[in-house]
Amino acid sequence: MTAVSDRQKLAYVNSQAADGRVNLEFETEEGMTLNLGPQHPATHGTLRIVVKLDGEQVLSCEPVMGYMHRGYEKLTEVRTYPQVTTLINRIDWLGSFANEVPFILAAEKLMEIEAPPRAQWIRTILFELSRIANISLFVGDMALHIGAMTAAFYAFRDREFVLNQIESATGGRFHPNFNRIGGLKDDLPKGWVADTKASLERIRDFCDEMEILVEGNEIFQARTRGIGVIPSEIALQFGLSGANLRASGVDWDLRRDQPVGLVWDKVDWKVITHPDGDSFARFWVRLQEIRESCNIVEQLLDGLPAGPYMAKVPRVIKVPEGEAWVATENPLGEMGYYLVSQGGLGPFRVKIRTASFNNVSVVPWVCRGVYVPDVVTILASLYFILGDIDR
Amino acid sequence: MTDSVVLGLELAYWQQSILRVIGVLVAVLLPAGTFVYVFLFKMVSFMQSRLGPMEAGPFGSLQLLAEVGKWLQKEDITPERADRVLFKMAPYLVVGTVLLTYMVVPFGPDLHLAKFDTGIFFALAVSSISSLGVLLAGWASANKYSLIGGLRAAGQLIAYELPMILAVVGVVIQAGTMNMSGIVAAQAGGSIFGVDIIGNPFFITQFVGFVVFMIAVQAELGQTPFDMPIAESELVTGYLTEYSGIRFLLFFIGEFAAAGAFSAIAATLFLGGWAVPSAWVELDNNIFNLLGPIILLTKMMLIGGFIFFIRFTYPRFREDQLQRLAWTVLIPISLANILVTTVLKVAF
Amino acid sequence: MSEFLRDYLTVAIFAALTAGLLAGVLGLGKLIRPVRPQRDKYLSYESGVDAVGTGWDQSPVRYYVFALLFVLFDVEAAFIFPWATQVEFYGWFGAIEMIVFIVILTLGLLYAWRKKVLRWL
Amino acid sequence: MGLVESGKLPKPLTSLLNTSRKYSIWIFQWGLACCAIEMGAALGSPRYDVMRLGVIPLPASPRQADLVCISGTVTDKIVPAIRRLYDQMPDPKYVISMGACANCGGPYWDSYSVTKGVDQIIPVDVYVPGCPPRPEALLEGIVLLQERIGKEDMAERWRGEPLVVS
Amino acid sequence: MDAVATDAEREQIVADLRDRLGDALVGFHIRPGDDLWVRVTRDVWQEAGMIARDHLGFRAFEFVSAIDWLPSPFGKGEDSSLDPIPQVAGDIVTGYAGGDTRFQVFARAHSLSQHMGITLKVDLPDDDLSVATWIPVFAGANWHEREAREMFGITFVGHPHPVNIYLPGQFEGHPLRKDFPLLSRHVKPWPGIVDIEPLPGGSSEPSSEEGEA
Repeated sequence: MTAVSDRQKLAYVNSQAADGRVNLEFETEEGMTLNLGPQHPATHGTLRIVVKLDGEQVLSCEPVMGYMHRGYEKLTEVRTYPQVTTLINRIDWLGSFANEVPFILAAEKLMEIEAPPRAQWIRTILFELSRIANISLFVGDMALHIGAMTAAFYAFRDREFVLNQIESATGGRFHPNFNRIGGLKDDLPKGWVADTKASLERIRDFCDEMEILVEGNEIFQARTRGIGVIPSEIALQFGLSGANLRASGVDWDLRRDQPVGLVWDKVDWKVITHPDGDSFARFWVRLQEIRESCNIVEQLLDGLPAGPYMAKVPRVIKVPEGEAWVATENPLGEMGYYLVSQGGLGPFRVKIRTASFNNVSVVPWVCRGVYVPDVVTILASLYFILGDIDR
Repeated sequence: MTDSVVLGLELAYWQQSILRVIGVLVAVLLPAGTFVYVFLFKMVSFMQSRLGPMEAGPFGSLQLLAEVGKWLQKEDITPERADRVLFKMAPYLVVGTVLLTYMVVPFGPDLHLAKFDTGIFFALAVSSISSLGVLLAGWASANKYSLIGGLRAAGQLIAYELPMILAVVGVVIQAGTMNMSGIVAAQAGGSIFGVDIIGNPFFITQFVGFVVFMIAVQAELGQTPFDMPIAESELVTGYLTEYSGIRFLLFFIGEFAAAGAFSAIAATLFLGGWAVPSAWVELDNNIFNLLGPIILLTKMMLIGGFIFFIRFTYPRFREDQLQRLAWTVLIPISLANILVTTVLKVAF
Repeated sequence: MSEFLRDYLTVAIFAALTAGLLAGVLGLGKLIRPVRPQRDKYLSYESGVDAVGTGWDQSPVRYYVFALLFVLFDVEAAFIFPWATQVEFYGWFGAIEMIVFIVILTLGLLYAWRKKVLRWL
Repeated sequence: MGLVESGKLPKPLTSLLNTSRKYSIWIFQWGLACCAIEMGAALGSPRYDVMRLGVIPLPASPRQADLVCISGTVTDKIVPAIRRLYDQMPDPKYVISMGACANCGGPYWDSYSVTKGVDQIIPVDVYVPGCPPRPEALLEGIVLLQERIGKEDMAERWRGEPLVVS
Repeated sequence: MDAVATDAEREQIVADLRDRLGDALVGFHIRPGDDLWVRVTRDVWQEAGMIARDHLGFRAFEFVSAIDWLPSPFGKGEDSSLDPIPQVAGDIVTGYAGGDTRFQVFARAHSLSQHMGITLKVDLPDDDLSVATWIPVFAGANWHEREAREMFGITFVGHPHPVNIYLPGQFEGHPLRKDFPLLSRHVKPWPGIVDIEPLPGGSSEPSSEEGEA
């Protein structure tokens, strides 16, 4: 505890603070430049939105990110395949299980092995459960950003039931790290199927509750309808995916259209779309998707096949040379891994295509001419997770 | 009325004055504290299926004392760019005007600080000064969030002030007086089309006015459908962003004391104030001097519970939507209410 | 002193007492709170980055039209109150007069509405 | 200036002040990564309900906070902001470092952009280990902090340089 | 999925591209029934994107990124006897659709109607790491190109706002280049692969939960 080194540290910190002035070219003579973030309640973490205001109207808006950049793509190059799985489920920290799957599938594709059916079914079930856990938080979070406090608490409350199920199957509330190349770490515990069905009922109740409390509220509708409209052509241009794309009326769901290695095509469900493309549509689509996920999980639980949960794989995993792209419909949208292997213990290069990065890139386009509160609404409805943007 | 008889005691004017001042201070701080504890800590927690503070004292009842003790110890920061005088003055303005608002509220037949003939007018006039305090706070902080918050508060003032005044006009027409005690008496002794068993609480005969008034109160207090000046998810904490330590506590007390004050005014105007319908029993003033504050507090809690229930349930309006609501819905409705009330009053 | 003025005296005394009370609370706080001056502590908060501009940037107040309307209506409301206490005294004559007055007010509001100034620009 | 600072308060009064600080902790949420959600669960989920302990999760501005919970990965780019917001909090203030990343860099120990521990820039009172820690772990950390506050001697705390970084 | 049929589809796409680009299409690779890689020359990079978008139906944008084919001079950092550190300056081995140089920019788009994706690649000469921007093709390429710029040091000609997106302003180096060292690994060696636990499903014994299924 010496004063000198403290001052040195402070000097270092202050030199770093020069970075706080990124985007000062954004400052102009007219209007008011306002920073929302890096620490701001509206940005779920550390996104920074620099808005230029005229009164309360946004003239232009520029996201600044990188505050959560952890260097995933570099780190995957110095890790082995099992280690990479641990790392990448922290990208989208709300849907961790879903993060692991496309990477594992890409590696399996290059190794030309396929997980046994039981493993595929359990993967799909857990995938959908993590989607429910993720999106139910979105529902509460969006309401919170529009000012309704209580919905967020209900979301946290009911989400726990799903997290319990994920935890009892995988051992981890958040980062299960349950996938292995060729299958899963373990089988499901006893009584899990019945418990999961019970928790799905809770989630359905939660959806009903949210439809009354949030979606049906006139103020909520007044705040979201017609706000932040993204036409389908723009959505495709910016590479939007997931519910944001479907809320713009594009009928595209990788679960139905490219079900690589998972078993969505074995069950009966429908893709939810909404033609409006506004914030309300995005909220509505996501809320309905929770219900669809409940249906999917329920059907999958009924048809869970018996058998091994792990394929024959070599003891030391080396992936043969080649390139593979696998994308799945993650809770936030399309998440893809472009895996380049040169035959080593670890990947040669992994390009991680995350949903939020593309989803947020539309913000400067869509946030022109709206009011400050609408910026918050739009950000909430686009639903990003900082780790998913910055990686 | 140099000397009056209160609870059988003959008191000189100055003695009465001191008693009343102390009484009003208690009457301000007690509801404010109760509101914070009951509504902010407990009711919202139960609404959100939580428990709320439990550790400090039995059921967390000493939480408030802990809060006061903590805030007293916090450093009080004035940002270097701020306008120091105004920055330090703003909390005085906010809290002081709230305390003045209580002055005209009667707590019993003789329990009142000042018995203005223009009572309700005084209350409305004084209470809108606190918005000026908010605007000052927002401007003096030299912070953009605060500035936007303060401007929103000013915008809000012009939106809800008129509906509130016009809603009160209906009550004044019915009671025939602006004196708060007179309004209480008119409700306790009145009748609805000759039925006098419950008196004439104006929230029945002035229901439209009551609804408009409550909406305006929600906006005046900056509670949730209209909490744009604070708007946690947009403006961090709005005009409070730069306040810390004891000055923040003053704003905090001011917010809840104002909720108490407006509950008291609404209870007096529309629910009959300290009186309960007593046409069938003979109760003299002294009994009401004892029971009055309790009755009024009960009615305040009802109204306060309603205010906070809305606060923790509803999402937030946008500023332009509030203006539209006020000018195209509330003001026409309250004008129509005045017309209808006039015609009925003159006709019957 | 008349009773009327005495009430206002009470208000003045009460206001003074309130100010004294607040000053007392602030003084108590000053007595026991610490002061730890640091350079960064007194910078304006702007989500953790350097504030752009002074915080007093000019910004257009879009609701000034509402403010003008508000002043008009508020003055009118002040005229309504004295009549409202004496509705029965003036009877139908006063009622009709006031109805005419309010209708004129409403027409003004309608005019503003038609002119589309009741819109936040 | 302050009586507490100069250590002139009698003992019962000190413990009274400590108790009131202990039961009124307004927590400023620096949610950075995965841990932010577990912190949110601890603060927001009815199952954990941190308000029971007298921790009020209201303030969004550092000016009203007593405790800052740094939860998640600290990157070199966010460091100045963390430092500044810590500076902007009024004294007395406390810090909880939540999760492996904030404690030491965690799984990103070899990354080019991650700061290896938030204690390099601000003094930390309680470290909560885990990746991410369960909400119960954060509650435990808060209880530990409360115990510490209850026994604190403020005069001791405020002796010496104000710029101390441990 | 019918492998032969989709194969023909992808070959048709390559043929279409070759019609329009001619010799500028340098190489391609098809994994039947799965995926398609096409390598073009630097001059037609933007044009190839336009063609893919407008004529071949690849309307939805996925990403733009780059790859550094240089074998890492630091090994994989796995510090283990299982994977010995390769010699510095080993031969560059490129992936599908070939490659001539160290840096390659690749981009991906997919087609909503045909349910397939395409990966376009372009080689960058070592002495001039620049390529035309894809923003006119897909507006979303803006941020991806900023990322590739700071990570690899590649210039995207015509990019309107070429500033760092992730890294602090004064950050030196391009982290995703293979010769960018991770300093922490040199200060403190990675414990390495100490032990490889047996895989749980290796024995492939029948699951005990079969009754539940």
